[in-house]
Amino acid sequence: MRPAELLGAYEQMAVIRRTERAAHDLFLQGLVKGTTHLAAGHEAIAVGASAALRADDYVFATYRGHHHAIARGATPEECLAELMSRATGLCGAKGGSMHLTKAAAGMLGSYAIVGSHLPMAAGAAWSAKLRGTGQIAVAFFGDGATNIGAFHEALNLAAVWRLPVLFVCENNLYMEYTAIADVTAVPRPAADRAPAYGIPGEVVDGNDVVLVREAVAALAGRARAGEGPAILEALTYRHFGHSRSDPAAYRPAAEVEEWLKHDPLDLARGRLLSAGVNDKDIAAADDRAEHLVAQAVAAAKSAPGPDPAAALTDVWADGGAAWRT
Amino acid sequence: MRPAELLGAYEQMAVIRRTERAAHDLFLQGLVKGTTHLAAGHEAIAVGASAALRADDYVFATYRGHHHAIARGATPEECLAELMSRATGLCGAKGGSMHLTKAAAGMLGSYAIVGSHLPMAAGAAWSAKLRGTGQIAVAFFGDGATNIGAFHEALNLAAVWRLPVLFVCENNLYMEYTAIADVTAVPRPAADRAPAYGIPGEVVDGNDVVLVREAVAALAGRARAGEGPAILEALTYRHFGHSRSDPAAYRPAAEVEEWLKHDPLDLARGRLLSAGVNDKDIAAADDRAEHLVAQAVAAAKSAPGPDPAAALTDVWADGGAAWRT
Amino acid sequence: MADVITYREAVAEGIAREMRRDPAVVCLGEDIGAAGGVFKTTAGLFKEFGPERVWDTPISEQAIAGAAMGAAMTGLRPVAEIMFSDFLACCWDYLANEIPKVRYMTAGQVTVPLVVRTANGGGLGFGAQHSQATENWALTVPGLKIAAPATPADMIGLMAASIRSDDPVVLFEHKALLAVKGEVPPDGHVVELGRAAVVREGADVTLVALASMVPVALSAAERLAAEGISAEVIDLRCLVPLDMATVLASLRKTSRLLTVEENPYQGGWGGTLVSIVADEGFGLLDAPVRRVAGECVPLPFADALEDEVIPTVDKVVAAVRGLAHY
Amino acid sequence: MADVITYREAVAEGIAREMRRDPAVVCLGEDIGAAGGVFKTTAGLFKEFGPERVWDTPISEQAIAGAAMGAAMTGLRPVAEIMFSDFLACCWDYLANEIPKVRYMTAGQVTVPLVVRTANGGGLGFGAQHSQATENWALTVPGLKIAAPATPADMIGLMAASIRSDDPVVLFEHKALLAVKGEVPPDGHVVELGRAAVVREGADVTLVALASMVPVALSAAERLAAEGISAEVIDLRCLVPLDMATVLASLRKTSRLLTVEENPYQGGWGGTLVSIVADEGFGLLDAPVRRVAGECVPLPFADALEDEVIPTVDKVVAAVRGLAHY
Ligand SMILES: Cc1ncc(C[n+]2csc(CCOP(=O)(O)OP(=O)(O)O)c2C)c(N)n1
Ligand SMILES: Cc1ncc(C[n+]2csc(CCOP(=O)(O)OP(=O)(O)O)c2C)c(N)n1
Ligand SMILES: [Mg+2]
Ligand SMILES: [Mg+2]
Repeated sequence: MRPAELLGAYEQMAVIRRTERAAHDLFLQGLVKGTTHLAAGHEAIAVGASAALRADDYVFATYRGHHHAIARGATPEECLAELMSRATGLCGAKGGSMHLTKAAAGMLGSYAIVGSHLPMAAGAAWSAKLRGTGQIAVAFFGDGATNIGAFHEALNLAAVWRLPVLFVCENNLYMEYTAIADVTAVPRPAADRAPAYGIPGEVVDGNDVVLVREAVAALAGRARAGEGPAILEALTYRHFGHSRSDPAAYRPAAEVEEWLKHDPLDLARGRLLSAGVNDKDIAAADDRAEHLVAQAVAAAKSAPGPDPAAALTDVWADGGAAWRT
Repeated sequence: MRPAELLGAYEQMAVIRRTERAAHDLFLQGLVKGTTHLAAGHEAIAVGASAALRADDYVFATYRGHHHAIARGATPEECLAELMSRATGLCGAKGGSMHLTKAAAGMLGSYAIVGSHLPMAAGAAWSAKLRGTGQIAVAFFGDGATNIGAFHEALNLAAVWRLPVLFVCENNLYMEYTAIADVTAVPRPAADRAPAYGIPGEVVDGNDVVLVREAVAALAGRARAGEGPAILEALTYRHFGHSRSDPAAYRPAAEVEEWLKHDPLDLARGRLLSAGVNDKDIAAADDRAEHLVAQAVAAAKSAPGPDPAAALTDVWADGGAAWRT
Repeated sequence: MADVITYREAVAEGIAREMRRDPAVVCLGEDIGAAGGVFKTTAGLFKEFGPERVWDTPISEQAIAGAAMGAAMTGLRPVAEIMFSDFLACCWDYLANEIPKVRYMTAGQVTVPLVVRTANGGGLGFGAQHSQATENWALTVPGLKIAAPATPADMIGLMAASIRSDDPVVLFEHKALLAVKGEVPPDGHVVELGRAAVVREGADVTLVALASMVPVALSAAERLAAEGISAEVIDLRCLVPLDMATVLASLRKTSRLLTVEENPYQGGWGGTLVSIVADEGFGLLDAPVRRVAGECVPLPFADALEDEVIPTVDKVVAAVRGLAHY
Repeated sequence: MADVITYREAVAEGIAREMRRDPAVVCLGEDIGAAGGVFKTTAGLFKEFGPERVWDTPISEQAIAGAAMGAAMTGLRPVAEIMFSDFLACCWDYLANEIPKVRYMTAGQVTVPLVVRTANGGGLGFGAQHSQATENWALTVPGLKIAAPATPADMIGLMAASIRSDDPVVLFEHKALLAVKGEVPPDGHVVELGRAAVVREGADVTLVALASMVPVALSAAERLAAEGISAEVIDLRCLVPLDMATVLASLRKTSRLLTVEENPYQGGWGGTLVSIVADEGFGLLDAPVRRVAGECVPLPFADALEDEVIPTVDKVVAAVRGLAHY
């Protein structure tokens, strides 16, 4: 990545980090209802991958998907407004934190049933292949998703049909409160399964945005060239608990400490400095991120709630919800 | 296997072969309704495995399960009566060809949804482990079942919990009418998946009853010793089509010919002869098999149909079917 | 083309007509290609449209339904086969939680124009796991349209409507009807989703049926006519949209209602229909409402047992007699 | 032990009582062990009974349900947790095709004494895939017993009955009730499956409700009393066995029926119940039957929208008023 590009990536990660912090605070203030699954710590995966993708590629994410929505072009305001049940939210407050979607930017949804979107991503890739557009699809998912049936079915289908799809596992070592190692038969839950589908399975430091970008670019290139799918397992760690106000007490303090030292923003900052970008420019990026998210919070707060009538729209393509005459 | 034991296995295989032929003929005569999935050609897997198991081990099979029912102790008459909708059938004509079950012999059922019984077998093994009985569970399934989600979930759970369960794939090269190679990402659909669960994955000539017995005995020993599950992929071929009157025209003639030459009964006969068992003793076994099945057909034919009132029993453990007051 | 066509052939014909019309229509499923499907309901498609439009899949119902969904979201109109409707359970997450909800939860950003076709119902001695009438499973899920044709012409017309629909449709093909013959409808024949058909007019009692229960209801009506009871028979054709207008209009004439359902009584579609009638049509009723539905047990294998579980002409006739003399 | 207990605590207490009584009872599910479950409904079990009886699983709903089935067939009494009832869709094959059918299709050779527990329902802003009331899915499947307690005492009593049952039971734990407090029932408290409770007596109209809709119905009855309308409230407690005797007995008094259901109107359990009433209780009815049920849309995220979809006290009161003045 050229320095300017890297600085851009850094700024995007800073925006995500601050958006997640804001979401956390707003949740504790009672302004975000339901649940949130924050991706602070996972920023480099979303931003690195996005940097390697075309604007018309398809991305599918999970309930922990704020970073992917933003990396693909959703604004913090749209996201936070959605979390805060505002009419201006990405999904008009019908989706919520777990379902952020920005279809216009090729971000085809966040799905809250573990593993469910892997076959969908295969299907989008199949569609791209049939339409001959050169697009690829990427499914991002957690380590825990590698043990569910849909994972297996999607991977095998994608391999057999040689579909242009990447399966990017964000391995943060835990499912909810259980260590992935305790419930998985192999050490690398995603990459170690790749041979079962005859496809490449790579492991990357998911906190290093440059390495992520490179790995995704290489695999995306293969996929676009008709060489089929691949698994990329990106090692990372969540900065918050699993969801809501989970304090994540099940994680050993030493482990937490070590990973917090391996912060994706710090890593990128280190790379920027080595590349000769000066402190001031980095600070300016941080400031812009800070400002953008502060504005987003303010705007979302002052936005109106949804029109109750909206509850009965959008079921059918005609906009309505009538199921009988 | 000692000669006497091998002769016994031969006879059991001969019984299965003749039962399947009888089932085929009865289907064509309109005396078997619905559908059948015949296991002629697969005999050595059921008989070889059974020879390696304890009487109290648990076996789970598929809709193609006549051979497993018989190998575990069901009589041809019980099986054929079931296929012919008689009250004397194994399941009182409530189950049919696809659901042969002889629980008293540890044959815990034939399941007609592909892959569904693999988690059940894991559960039976879990139960044996918790109860400390030293029993193991064995799931027999087809090559096609290796691409369904339940396969993946069962294998991972069994591996993580180190359950005493064997997963025996009867790879007959085809799912229904589609070659397994056309829809599977790896050459050995079962064995090549074993590394994804960190367990042994072996391949055996499924038409050689001696080799099957040895392979199952070794893996069963491991499992009983607490060393966990394993996959065994037994290569075989069906002598009939997939089901009913399928002529199996999708299989190349040369392939069919080659496999028919590699008949499990012929292989066992060859081994018997080499072991010094004489022709007459083998012919006597064949005769006994012939006679047993002929009697079974006659008995099943003359057995009464089910009492229509039986349709409304056996839903609940109290024997009834009441769902409301 | 012959002037009669079987229900079985009508499936492939209905799909083929749409595939000719719209290159975005693609098929996927197990053994649907060269083999033409286990029920031969896709016979000829592979030959006419080739492997780029007719795809054989592994035994992976979740991948089939999920891939169809992903493809539908991105410009194709997939027609996915789930071989037996019992196997919908193997991909129920897609039918219940994903396909019908994504449009709503994205506030309309994403649309899912797909068809899931599946062989439904009993009467063939296929036992507990291959014989269920599962149209009522689909009815529990808002966001799915549900079609279940009873005739070859309706199969073609509803297939056209389903494939053209921008909403997801589950289309139930009844196994017991596959050999039924009927007229070949003209090119361009479309049966709008959500329009019931009055397939026999009558004055004394309204029988509402679906799919294989339509011929059962018609036979019952024929027998009842001989006894002087005039039964009107409605073929619902779809469960969603549910054409209550036609049902209520019929009740205005007959004041008596009986549903004929293959799915089990508990949780069956007739419950929903009857509850609407017991509300909006209460004033029209002169007698109790009856439902002749499947017994609340799994499907047994033997014919003699299956007949006890699935509604028969005898059972319908007996129930109507009871109503008519109420 | 304190003399009040929350519904949440009652889940763990109910399981613990049975685990103490019967060593064959074992638990499995995601994060149910040391973590005590995402809803803390298994808190304390791991500590008391250890890893040999409380098993954390991978995210593998099919393996959970399937392993529970295999274990139940071979001498254990597994209590399997499916974290949210929406995820029943991920193992629906086991709930629909395997667990409820194996006894029947083996003519009674095999019995499956297991409990599948699951957090059900909406009202918490969890969105379309974590908020559904799916008790009606289970109702479509003959061979499952279905319990859905509304109070801590019933949770303990129905948990006992469910675990002791030789038949498979799906037990729905309502998320919106977790914090509700109630009396601690004595040791050995068992509530028989299939016995509804008349939780408020009344003369003018019968409200039939389940789980979180019971308090809604009770609040509505309270408000209606102020208007001079006397509502009887029945807590069904189970859908299978369905206690129609209690419902019909109530109608003999009130002649007016309204169901209060969280599941969607289409395919909701009220349809089955009302259809029985429209048949066997037709002569008792003085007014149309009404169902206040979930709207036929996915569950939206925002509170303001969710309130439009799930029945509220206001909606029930309005509907009863309409009925009472019919
Ligand atoms: C099918 C299914 N089962 C269970 C859950 C509940 N659940 C939500 S997140 C989660 C853990 C997922 O872990 P992982 O895949 O590692 O993703 P992470 O949350 O760590 O990003 C679980 C079990 C679910 N949403 N879907
Ligand atoms: C979940 C599911 N999908 C599809 C089917 C239909 N079906 C029955 S047998 C079969 C082929 C199975 O092939 P394989 O596993 O190789 O077993 P074999 O029949 O060769 O013994 C299929 C697709 C099914 N029974 N269950
Ligand atoms: Mg994780
Ligand atoms: Mg096979």
